Amino acid sequence: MSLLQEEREIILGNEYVDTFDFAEVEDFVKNASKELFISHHFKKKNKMLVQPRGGFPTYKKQFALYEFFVDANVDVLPLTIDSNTRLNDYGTAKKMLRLSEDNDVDMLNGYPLVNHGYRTTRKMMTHFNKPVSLRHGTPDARLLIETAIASGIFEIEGGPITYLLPYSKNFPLDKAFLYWKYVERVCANYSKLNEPINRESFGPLTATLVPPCITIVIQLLEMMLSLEEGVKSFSVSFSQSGSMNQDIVMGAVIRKLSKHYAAQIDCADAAINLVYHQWMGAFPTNKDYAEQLISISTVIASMVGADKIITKTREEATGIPTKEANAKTVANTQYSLGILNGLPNVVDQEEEEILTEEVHSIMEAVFNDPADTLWRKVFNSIKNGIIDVPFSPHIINHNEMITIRDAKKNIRIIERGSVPISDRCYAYERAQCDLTKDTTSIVNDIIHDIGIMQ
Amino acid sequence: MSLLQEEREIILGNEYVDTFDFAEVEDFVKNASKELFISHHFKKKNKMLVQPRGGFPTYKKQFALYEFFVDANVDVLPLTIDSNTRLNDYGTAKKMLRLSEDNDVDMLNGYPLVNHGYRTTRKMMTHFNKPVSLRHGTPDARLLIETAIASGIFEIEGGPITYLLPYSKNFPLDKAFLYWKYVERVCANYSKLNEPINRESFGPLTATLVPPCITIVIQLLEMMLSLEEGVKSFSVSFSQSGSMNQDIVMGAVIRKLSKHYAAQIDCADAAINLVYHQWMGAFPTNKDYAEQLISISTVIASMVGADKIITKTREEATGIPTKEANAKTVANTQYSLGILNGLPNVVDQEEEEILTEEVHSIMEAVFNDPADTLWRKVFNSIKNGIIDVPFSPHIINHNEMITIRDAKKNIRIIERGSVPISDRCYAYERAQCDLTKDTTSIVNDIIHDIGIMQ
Amino acid sequence: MKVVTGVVGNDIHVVANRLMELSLHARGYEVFNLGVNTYLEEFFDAAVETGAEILLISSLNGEAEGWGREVKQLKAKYKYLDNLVMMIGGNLTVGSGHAEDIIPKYKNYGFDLVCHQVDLNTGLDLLETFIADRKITESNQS
Amino acid sequence: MKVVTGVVGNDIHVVANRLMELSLHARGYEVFNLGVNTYLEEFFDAAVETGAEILLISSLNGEAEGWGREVKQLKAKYKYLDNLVMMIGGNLTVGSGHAEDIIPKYKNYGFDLVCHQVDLNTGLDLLETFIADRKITESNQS
Ligand code: B12
Ligand code: B12
Repeated sequence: MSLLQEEREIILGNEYVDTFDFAEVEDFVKNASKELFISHHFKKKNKMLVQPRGGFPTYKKQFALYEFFVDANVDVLPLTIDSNTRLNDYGTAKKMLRLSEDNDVDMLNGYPLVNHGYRTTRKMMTHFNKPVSLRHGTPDARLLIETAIASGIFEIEGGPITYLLPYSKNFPLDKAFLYWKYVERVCANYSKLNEPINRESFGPLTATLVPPCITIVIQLLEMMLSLEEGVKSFSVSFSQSGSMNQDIVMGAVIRKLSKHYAAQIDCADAAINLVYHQWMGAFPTNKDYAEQLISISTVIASMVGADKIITKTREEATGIPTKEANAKTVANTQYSLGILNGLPNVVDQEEEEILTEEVHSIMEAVFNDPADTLWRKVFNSIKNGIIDVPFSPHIINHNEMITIRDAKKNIRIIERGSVPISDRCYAYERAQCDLTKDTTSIVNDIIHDIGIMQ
Repeated sequence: MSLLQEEREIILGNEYVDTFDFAEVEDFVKNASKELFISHHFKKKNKMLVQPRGGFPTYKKQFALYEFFVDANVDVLPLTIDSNTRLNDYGTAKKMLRLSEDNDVDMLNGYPLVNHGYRTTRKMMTHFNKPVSLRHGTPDARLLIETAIASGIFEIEGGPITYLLPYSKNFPLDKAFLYWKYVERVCANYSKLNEPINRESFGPLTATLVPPCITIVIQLLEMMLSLEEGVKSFSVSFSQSGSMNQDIVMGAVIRKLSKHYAAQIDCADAAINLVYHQWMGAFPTNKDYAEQLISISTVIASMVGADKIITKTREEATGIPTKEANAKTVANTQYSLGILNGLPNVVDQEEEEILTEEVHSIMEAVFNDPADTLWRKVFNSIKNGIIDVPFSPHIINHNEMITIRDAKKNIRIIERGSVPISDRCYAYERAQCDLTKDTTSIVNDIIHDIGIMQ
Repeated sequence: MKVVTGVVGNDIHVVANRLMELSLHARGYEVFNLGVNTYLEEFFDAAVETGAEILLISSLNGEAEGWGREVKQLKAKYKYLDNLVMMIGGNLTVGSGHAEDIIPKYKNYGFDLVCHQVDLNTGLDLLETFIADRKITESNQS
Repeated sequence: MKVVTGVVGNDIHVVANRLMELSLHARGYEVFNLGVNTYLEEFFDAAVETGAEILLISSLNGEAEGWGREVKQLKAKYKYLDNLVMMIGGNLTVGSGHAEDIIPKYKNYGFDLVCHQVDLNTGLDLLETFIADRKITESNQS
């Protein structure tokens, strides 16, 4: 038995798992309907796929949510996991699930997948026969992903960096890399049986003034760590930045460079998709304005030429959205995509060139780290600030880089910290901003820029 | 006394006018607040001006509508005139106004300006102290415009072609030219006293599959007819076509050519503004979808770089909008304009070149007409089909031109009728479409294309 | 079958009218389209002149409510129109109204079929069912 | 004046917390920011260690409702905290709630000032008024 299989058996021997039948699951995946695989839809569809967000504790409520989404003509269903499960606290999740079922009130902020188990969950997934995307935020997602795939969920979001730096203060980063290595391998193995399992990185990060070069570097690195393990279908992603042009440039560069770096590790055969998140930062509390913001996100996603869009709702600023509000966004987004025609092809060569150079510089610095494996190089690069994510709450993050918006609302780097972008690029970034202002006004600008869509 | 002044005195001696005090009106215009002049706002503003549509019969209701608009942060107030006044039937308008006032029910589909009179209406206009735009659709607007300017309304929409071909079946076109000549002269004369009165042409026409070259030619001709008479501030306009790229191209070409043709008649000193109408064709009955359409219009207006946008409401398909719905669009549009940043500069040289050539060809044919004055040349050109407006209900219109949408939803000419576009341009237009289909499918395509936003 | 159609009153919304002509042709009717801006007399005159069995009126800008009141009185002046099928469609009120209120009102004005904000083809399907039903009733009665 | 601040529980929404630090500094406070992911004990420990007069807690992801219940009991274990001004703000419930329901609940948990979905600066203005009022009351009583 392989080492991986030994580890799998330990993981799946968990007391909260009701005997995991490896052979049966393999068989299920082998014969599963192609419709369940988002990788299959990416191949054959000629329109942007629309995916909302959403997870409720009970089977019944999740089922009802899916019915709403299907009525709204959804392309990809979401399964958002509750925060206890994310922290591997299946005991609390079990207790809260029971309370939710008995009292018809939501005691969890998502679907406790491990407690429901794959035998139950699979019924829902095969019933709707649509691709499902797993949204969690878990550093140790080993058991969760095994359960997801056994349930018929063939897209897994996340990664060791993107699910850690924005979501955690103390979880050890090196452990996260190892746990995700397991996930990649499991996905890679199952991918051999039918259509590939799709992995997706979480590009929005903290959704707050993250400069394009940092987003792209992290997308590329998580892609490489995944393809290295044999994954054959991967989605890079990012969220609306606040400047239409910056989004278009980011889309062009990430599309080009993901092909480039995939080829560099001999993985040019993998399918790389581009996912765009509607505005992920602070939302306006006025719900009508929130809808404007959401429609504009859709227009930009079309200009970017994304393969999938992940939606928000008019209730984002207030709290967890109702299923009605959630489904409404899906229907609206589909309608908008239908009437968005004659989109111009926009190319901004100067911006593309600067951004490409920045990404290459950082990637090179990562590769030049003396460690033996890619994940260790990346770990060291985060630790020593070569990669620095603004507004990350994690203790390992440097927080030395400072970004503000220029007059056109592009995110620009005004303090590079230890991030090794060239002097030329650094000068270009700073030249776009008015730095003659005093510190107080710059701080006020930053405060304003955070809430740019309010 | 000049001939014009003689004519004015006859017009204003109308039994429905309560003694028109020429000297007092002149004095009022001379000393009027700059804020009332949209031409002044065009000069100083650095954002797109937002203007809704709307008119109610009674003073009270119109006042209440304006209060809503001001709360929603409007830039330009509309005054839409009822259809009796448009047909110069002031008697019926008077009766219906009395009924509306007495029974608190709307018996008119707009504000009967002549019956209210300038002394009353001016109170409202100076109270709000915002620029007001007169929207009517009247072929003989002489009395209406005199009353409007005396009331403090310093933007006048319309023109002999754009307020006739889409709005009338039988009204004589030659008379319309002469009545509008009067309007232009009155506007020109008042323009000497303070900031200029702004004239605006109605570019949407029938809002149904009108090809860009026809729209632009008509805009340019109405502009020239106006500038010829001494008008110093003019707005050309067009409405969302259904293809983002076609709108951007149209904006670029109309901006360039309006300067060109203004200079050709030695009127380069006049200010030319660009106005964009949110989708003017058939609206979706689903009000949420209508809102998506409206937001997308706003994005496109920003890409086009319009100086003013005229809005629609979520209730367009159902009937005349409530003041709440109307104000909501204004607030939403203002919010959207605020968050639309980093807009790319799009240039499509090939399309611009084709469209420019088409416009020049038609303009040249108009100028080559042997008649002695521009208005007679234009009259003849409409009569003999050199200018042909699809879906015009007017008997003089040729209705020989046939347009459909190509795969990107650009409006293309597949039958040019007597419109003298060159063989090269005609071939280009047709080459974008699939004309191998049988007639039934092409007719079905046209039916579908009319309701493209549904 | 012969059909007279057009848009009533001062209404100049011509698009549906153009489609109407196409659809009626496609369904095999002989069409006399009077276009937009057509007054009631003109409709009835045309029905008499052509010997049409069906009169299809459109109204989009809300005017029909005003004209509707005069239908019965005017039609009574004509001979030979007793069997004319009378149908109206479009936006049948100013502002937004409800079909429940609008349909009885127009039936009272003398219309056999009333389609407020109903799609053209749905409306024409209704018309065909109506005509088929009437034929059966007539043959039963004879 | 000394202020201890941070985000309670497993909540990692850090943006408001960074702004909080800036705003408090700008208003002249001496700030001890514990950052996100801070448990109740850590807050009270810090208040004791620093001798802070004010404790400002943020919660964004809805967790506060769970933690709030333990505040009174826990605080009772500490000496010297009787005069500590206790304030909480952010999103104080899971899903969307109404301030009328939320404020009394949190007052009951032992908070002097409760700001559900209230802007930072508005909240800090309230705090200053509260402190000024308390000073007047105290000097009147002495
Ligand atoms: C395009 C348009 C215009 C163009 C018209 C160009 C032209 N000459 O045709 C312009 C800009 C010139 C215009 C002018 C005006 N318009 Co207009 N216009 C529209 C708009 C946006 C689309 C109409 C259209 O072409 N639809 C496409 C066709 C295919 O659909 P349709 O007309 O709805 O017809 C369908 C059905 O009704 C049905 N149908 C129609 N007839 C019949 C008959 C039968 C028997 C059956 C079964 C079915 C049927 O079949 C069609 C296909 O399904 C509508 C709003 C909307 N619907 O989105 C307003 C609208 C019709 N207009 C309106 C108004 C008020 C006007 C104006 C009076 C004033 C103004 N605000 O400018 C002037 C009219 C002047 C006049 N004398 O009539 C109002 C009417 C309000 C009401 N009924 O309460 C509307 C609803 C807009 C609004 N919300 O205010 N308009
Ligand atoms: C950005 C964001 C994220 C980023 C956070 C990055 C980071 N590390 O900071 C990411 C994407 C990682 C994220 C993750 C999650 N998020 Co989040 N997130 C947001 C979002 C969009 C903006 C938050 C923000 O930065 N606002 C900007 C700051 C400046 O504003 P603020 O935080 O609202 O604070 C203002 C006021 O509240 C006030 N204030 C704050 N504290 C205090 C204290 C006092 C004393 C006073 C007076 C005032 C005050 O001052 C600030 C300025 O006015 C909000 C929704 C929104 N508001 O638009 C959701 C939101 C807060 N998140 C939510 C949730 C549920 C989560 C997740 C649990 C699950 C998920 N769906 O992914 C995880 C959280 C994991 C965890 N353990 O907490 C929910 C909370 C729901 C609820 N309360 O019912 C929200 C409301 C979204 C939603 N509608 O579902 N999120």
